[in-house]
Amino acid sequence: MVGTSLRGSGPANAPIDSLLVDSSTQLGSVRIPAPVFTASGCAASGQGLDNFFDIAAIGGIVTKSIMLRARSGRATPRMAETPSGMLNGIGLQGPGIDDFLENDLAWLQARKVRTVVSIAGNTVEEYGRVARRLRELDWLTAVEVNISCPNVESRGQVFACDAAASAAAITEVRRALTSNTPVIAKLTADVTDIVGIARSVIDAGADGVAMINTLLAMSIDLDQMRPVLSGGTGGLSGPAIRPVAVRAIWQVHAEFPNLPILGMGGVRSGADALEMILAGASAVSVGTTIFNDPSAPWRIQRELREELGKRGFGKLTDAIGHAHTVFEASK
Amino acid sequence: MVGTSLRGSGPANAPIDSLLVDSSTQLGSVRIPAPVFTASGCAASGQGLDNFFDIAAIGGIVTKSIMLRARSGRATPRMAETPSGMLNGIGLQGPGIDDFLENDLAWLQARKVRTVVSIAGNTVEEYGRVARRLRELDWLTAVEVNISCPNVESRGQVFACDAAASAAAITEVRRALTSNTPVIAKLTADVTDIVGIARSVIDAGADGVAMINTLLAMSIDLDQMRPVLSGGTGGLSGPAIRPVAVRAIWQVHAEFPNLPILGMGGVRSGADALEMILAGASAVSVGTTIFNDPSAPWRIQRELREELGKRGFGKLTDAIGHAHTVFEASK
Amino acid sequence: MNNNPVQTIGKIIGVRKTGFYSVISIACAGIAETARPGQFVTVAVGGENSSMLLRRAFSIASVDDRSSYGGVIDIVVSAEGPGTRWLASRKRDDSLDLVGPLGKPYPIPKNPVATVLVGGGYGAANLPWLGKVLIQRGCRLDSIYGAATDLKVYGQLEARRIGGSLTITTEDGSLGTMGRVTDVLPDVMSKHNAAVVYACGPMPMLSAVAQIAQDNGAIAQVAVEEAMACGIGVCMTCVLPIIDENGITKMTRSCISGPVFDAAQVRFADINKLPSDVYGADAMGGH
Amino acid sequence: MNNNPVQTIGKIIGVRKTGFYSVISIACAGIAETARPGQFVTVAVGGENSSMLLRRAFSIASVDDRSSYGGVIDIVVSAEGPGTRWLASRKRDDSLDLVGPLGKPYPIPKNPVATVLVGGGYGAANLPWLGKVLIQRGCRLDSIYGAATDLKVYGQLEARRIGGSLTITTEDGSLGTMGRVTDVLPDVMSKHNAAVVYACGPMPMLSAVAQIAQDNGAIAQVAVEEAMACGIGVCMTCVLPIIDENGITKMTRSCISGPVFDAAQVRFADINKLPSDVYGADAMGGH
Ligand SMILES: Cc1cc2nc3c(=O)[nH]c(=O)nc-3n(C[C@H](O)[C@H](O)[C@H](O)COP(=O)(O)OP(=O)(O)OC[C@H]3O[C@@H](n4cnc5c(N)ncnc54)[C@H](O)[C@@H]3O)c2cc1C
Ligand SMILES: Cc1cc2nc3c(=O)[nH]c(=O)nc-3n(C[C@H](O)[C@H](O)[C@H](O)COP(=O)(O)OP(=O)(O)OC[C@H]3O[C@@H](n4cnc5c(N)ncnc54)[C@H](O)[C@@H]3O)c2cc1C
Ligand SMILES: Cc1cc2nc3c(=O)[nH]c(=O)nc-3n(C[C@H](O)[C@H](O)[C@H](O)COP(=O)(O)O)c2cc1C
Ligand SMILES: Cc1cc2nc3c(=O)[nH]c(=O)nc-3n(C[C@H](O)[C@H](O)[C@H](O)COP(=O)(O)O)c2cc1C
Ligand code: FES
Ligand code: FES
Repeated sequence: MVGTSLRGSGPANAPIDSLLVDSSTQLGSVRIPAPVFTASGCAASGQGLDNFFDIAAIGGIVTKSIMLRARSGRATPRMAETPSGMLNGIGLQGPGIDDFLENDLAWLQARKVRTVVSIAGNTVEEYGRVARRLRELDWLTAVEVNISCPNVESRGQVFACDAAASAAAITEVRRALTSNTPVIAKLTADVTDIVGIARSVIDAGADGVAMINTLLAMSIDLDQMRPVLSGGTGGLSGPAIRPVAVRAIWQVHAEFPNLPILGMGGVRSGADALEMILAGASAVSVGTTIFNDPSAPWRIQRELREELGKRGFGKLTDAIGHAHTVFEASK
Repeated sequence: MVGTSLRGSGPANAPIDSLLVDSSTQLGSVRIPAPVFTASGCAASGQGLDNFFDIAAIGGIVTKSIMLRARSGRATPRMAETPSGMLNGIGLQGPGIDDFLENDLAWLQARKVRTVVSIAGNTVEEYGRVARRLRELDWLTAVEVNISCPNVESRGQVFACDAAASAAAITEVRRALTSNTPVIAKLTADVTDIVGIARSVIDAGADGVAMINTLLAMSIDLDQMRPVLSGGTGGLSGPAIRPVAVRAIWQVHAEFPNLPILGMGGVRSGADALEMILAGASAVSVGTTIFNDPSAPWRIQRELREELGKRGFGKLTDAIGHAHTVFEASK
Repeated sequence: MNNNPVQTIGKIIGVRKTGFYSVISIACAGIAETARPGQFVTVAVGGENSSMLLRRAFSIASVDDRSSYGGVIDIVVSAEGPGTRWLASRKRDDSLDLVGPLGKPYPIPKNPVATVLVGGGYGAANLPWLGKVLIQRGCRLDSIYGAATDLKVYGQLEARRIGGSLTITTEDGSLGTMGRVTDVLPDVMSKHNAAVVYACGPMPMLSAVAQIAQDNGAIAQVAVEEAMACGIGVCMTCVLPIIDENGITKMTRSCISGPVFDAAQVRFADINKLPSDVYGADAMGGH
Repeated sequence: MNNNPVQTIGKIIGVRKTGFYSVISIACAGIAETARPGQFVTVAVGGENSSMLLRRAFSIASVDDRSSYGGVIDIVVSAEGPGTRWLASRKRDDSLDLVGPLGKPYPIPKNPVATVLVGGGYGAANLPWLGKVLIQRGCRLDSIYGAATDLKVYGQLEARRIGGSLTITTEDGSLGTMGRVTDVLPDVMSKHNAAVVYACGPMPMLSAVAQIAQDNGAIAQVAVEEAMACGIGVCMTCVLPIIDENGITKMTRSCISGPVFDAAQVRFADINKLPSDVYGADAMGGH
């Protein structure tokens, strides 16, 4: 195994005061002053977190995936705790795009919060229709496309599980938006070949990818002797899945070293965030950890700067994918 | 949500003394007196555990996957701890089938331990060659086929990730063994459609399936700034992945209700074992938990009997897949 | 948000057993000062390397904002599962990571009307404090606390300290009247013509209380207990079908719009269901 | 297995700090009675709902099988990561889930030869006990314990109690000779013509000790420390390239064939590598 000596070839070795670390990052052409986002569905539209830290001071809020129409979401129970993780089956409860624009998005704009709007659809066309409602909003940081939705035109097969369907949704969204708005495709690791899915969305015009979404999973209520979640299966998130997320980021970065990756899945500390950045992420999103610690995005952002500084990284961007360099050199 | 009242339609409601619970099970045509096995690779060939409990008193030992030739395994480090899980990259270290027959298997037979031999191969032909060496051993409980191996004839694509390759390996093994020896195909959840893979191995002659194998994952060493495991990626196991395993068992049982399923992935207690049985497993294997608690297979077997008794199940086999019945009735 | 919750590291200044429950007193700046009856806190459980990620919710049973420790709150913990067992085994001087005060408090009547408090098990935890406030407002107070068995009845002592009548029920008859709180509720209500019933306890109890209150022309304010992942309104796990002012039923977050609801707004029969007339249910075809 | 380990719930009867380390004394039936120097125990960490699944390994520092508590063992814990920090914060009367004794002990010379003990940091934990056994066998004993700095030198007191000479080294010169244990080893060895060197500490130290022993025609017995998932020979994570009696290098489990090895068998330069001449390396093309 390779010792730290190899680091001489990378960034400087000497520790740097964390206050001097430049932790701004790039998502494609867009410069982001801070590297930690909230994960979609884990911060609603940010209001609930503003009590705990200044939500304008993190990378940004990624809003809960919004669809064309208002959705009630699923019946309860909607969640279960699992070892170092949780399972959810919310069913994309939300007010629909119009109400969202009028209320949530207006609030975020007024509050001057960097905002990534996550959108979803039941059909390719619906992705396009939702995206078009965002076309004029040039203040948005990006649009994240949640393609982990059942495609009603394809017997409920999840878009993100099929390269062609993923590409179709992204093409439609890309077309609906101006080129000023970066499009980030959100991938699931519930596939045989995540690199193949990444390739298809890049070809379709995605400016970056976000990963990973929750893993399809289930818990059974041993008293009721039926699945805990009303819908049966749900999505597994939290630190339990972090090693799967790191692997997915690693594989996609290995294939597409210049692709901006928004890494997520179980980030709980600055060290976890650094792990994803070394694997190839340009920024990270924090989801489930918020439920454990509502101040987490802010705390993790501070810890990440410290972790970078300790390792002599003066700039976050120097650390992106750095583990690949070290690993290659050790072969 | 459905209350316990619905259970009236299933087994008796009144609790039963755990000593009176019949926890024998069936793996296809084979009756197994006890329902808990060790998971392949987590008990070597059983010797190390015999200090902690009577290894002849559990369902059986599933031996570490054996290949044709002796294998050194990978360089170290070979493991990392992760939240409620661990990552391993052993690389199927083993003595090769001949040495294994002469030493490990002879010991197991002399010790009168129910034994499932796990086999692996680099090519379809190699699966057949290893299986043929087991053909005369009619005392074996079953042969488990670890198809989570890179297929050297298909650019290293893992057999279990491809329906046709999986089927080819199982066909070869089925042909190599007599019909007295059940063939269990071990599936991975690292696929888009595990039901499709299950179908292909059933069609190829598998008598049952074991699932799930570890999830492909990675941890990064933040001091060395490279993957912890010498091989980069490795396999994630332990309670962290249990919800994924339960989901996989659920899906496959829903499609093939009569298919014997050996459930595994993070089983740590009798309650966890029951969860898999309610989802559709006929028996369970305990892997990573052994490292935490070497007496676990024995303990879990006892706890499972208690959990069954508490819920009024006089026979384990009545509980197999029971959560499907309750769930359907609630719709 | 209807208030400004804080996240803070509290210090346990005392743990005492009362029957089946553990009452934990926690010095925690910023919570006791603004909390009102009906609000709750969430607590991180299991320590630094816990496999349990989700915070556990507990009613604020009482506050003391003039203690020598600074603000102090009491919570009443029923050790049922791994998280509550961990909490119940904490000791004096241990630290706890708290968020609160959360949720909407019980509304207090403007006029001094007759009120009844109904508590099931540890649901009674937040009622004595509420009772104190009601009495300060000049309300007539009758309390009914019940449980399956005597050890699970909370609040006897606390209720007596506050005043008003107290009726205890246990299902096994081991203490007070044998039966359920709802068996005695109609009589207690009619005796002083109660205008408001406040209830906290299991959902079936709340549902029955709601019905009785309605039958008696009274208002019921119920504090519900839904599984909550975040407690701060960001996750959407804790919803209930609640009828809004326009008569539309919405899946409403009980952590920020509750936990206290006017019982008339709660569709008890439809909890854990998705009736087709719920706002947005028609869009749920896909998933 | 070369012995019969047991799994048992031990009870902590004392925790004491010594410099950077915590010495934990544990009453645990079935381990103290059969353990010998060089063997180790594994401990489950983090309690009932821990996210840490893997047991942590610790040398048995000493045993007392005639204490009033029944068998007692001492372990010396260096709090480095989450598991060891948890352990170091345990208190008297806490329980610990233990497995042991595990591994092969240090081989004891049949004849009373001159021996040297070399310990790096907490690696010195198991050496005083070994020294006691060697002195009982009539061996000449010289001990060298070192660390980066004074607080990390373990065993000063214990070594003095046992007898023989003691040399301390610290890299920063804060205690004893400034430098490393291997700086003073050649002199110590030659003074009494040492026949066997026993060493425990970081791998680079063991490698250097092995070289010095070889240069001086002595045998070195080294206790290695590889990351172990199971500690009982069932998982294959803890392997080292070890040369067997036929000159063939095999990936050998350090938990059951070690942790003590004859240093001449250990291919130090090839640790964390897979040299092509290792038995079975040729079959590793696939994966
Ligand atoms: C607003 C509110 C106030 C509460 N007040 C009190 C109180 O004063 N005293 C008290 O003892 N308990 C109270 N509870 C219930 C308490 O939060 C649960 O008993 C506790 O979360 C169970 O955790 P566990 O680890 O013991 O059980 P587990 O079953 O292991 O919990 C697993 C998951 O399910 C959730 N969960 C399980 N049971 C409940 C439940 N009954 N209600 C809500 N979530 C649950 C947990 O929060 C956790 O996320 C309150 C709950 C809510 C929502
Ligand atoms: C045979 C043997 C004897 C040991 N004797 C002692 C002793 O007497 N005193 C003492 O303080 N320590 C001893 N150690 C090292 C001790 O086991 C590790 O320091 C400890 O496992 C680290 O756990 P952690 O949770 O603090 O660190 P983490 O880094 O969180 O551990 C994560 C994982 O890596 C493994 N690991 C990390 N560091 C080491 C290490 N240095 N050696 C082996 N595994 C490691 C852990 O076991 C765990 O599985 C011994 C190790 C072995 C193998
Ligand atoms: C309660 C909950 C709701 C979620 N809702 C969404 C969503 O609406 N859209 C989306 O793309 N991902 C959603 N996710 C997935 C997260 O954004 C994230 O990808 C995943 O949880 C992994 O990150 P984490 O482990 O940090 O939570 C949700 C996750 C949780 C736990
Ligand atoms: C150290 C280790 C080695 C393993 N080796 C094998 C193997 O040789 N063959 C195999 O089919 N599965 C192997 N597995 C996978 C397990 O058999 C099991 O499928 C997986 O670990 C999930 O179960 P668990 O969470 O109970 O460990 C191994 C797992 C571990 C942790
Ligand atoms: S608990 Fe998260 S929204 Fe209510
Ligand atoms: S630690 Fe498992 S074989 Fe050595």
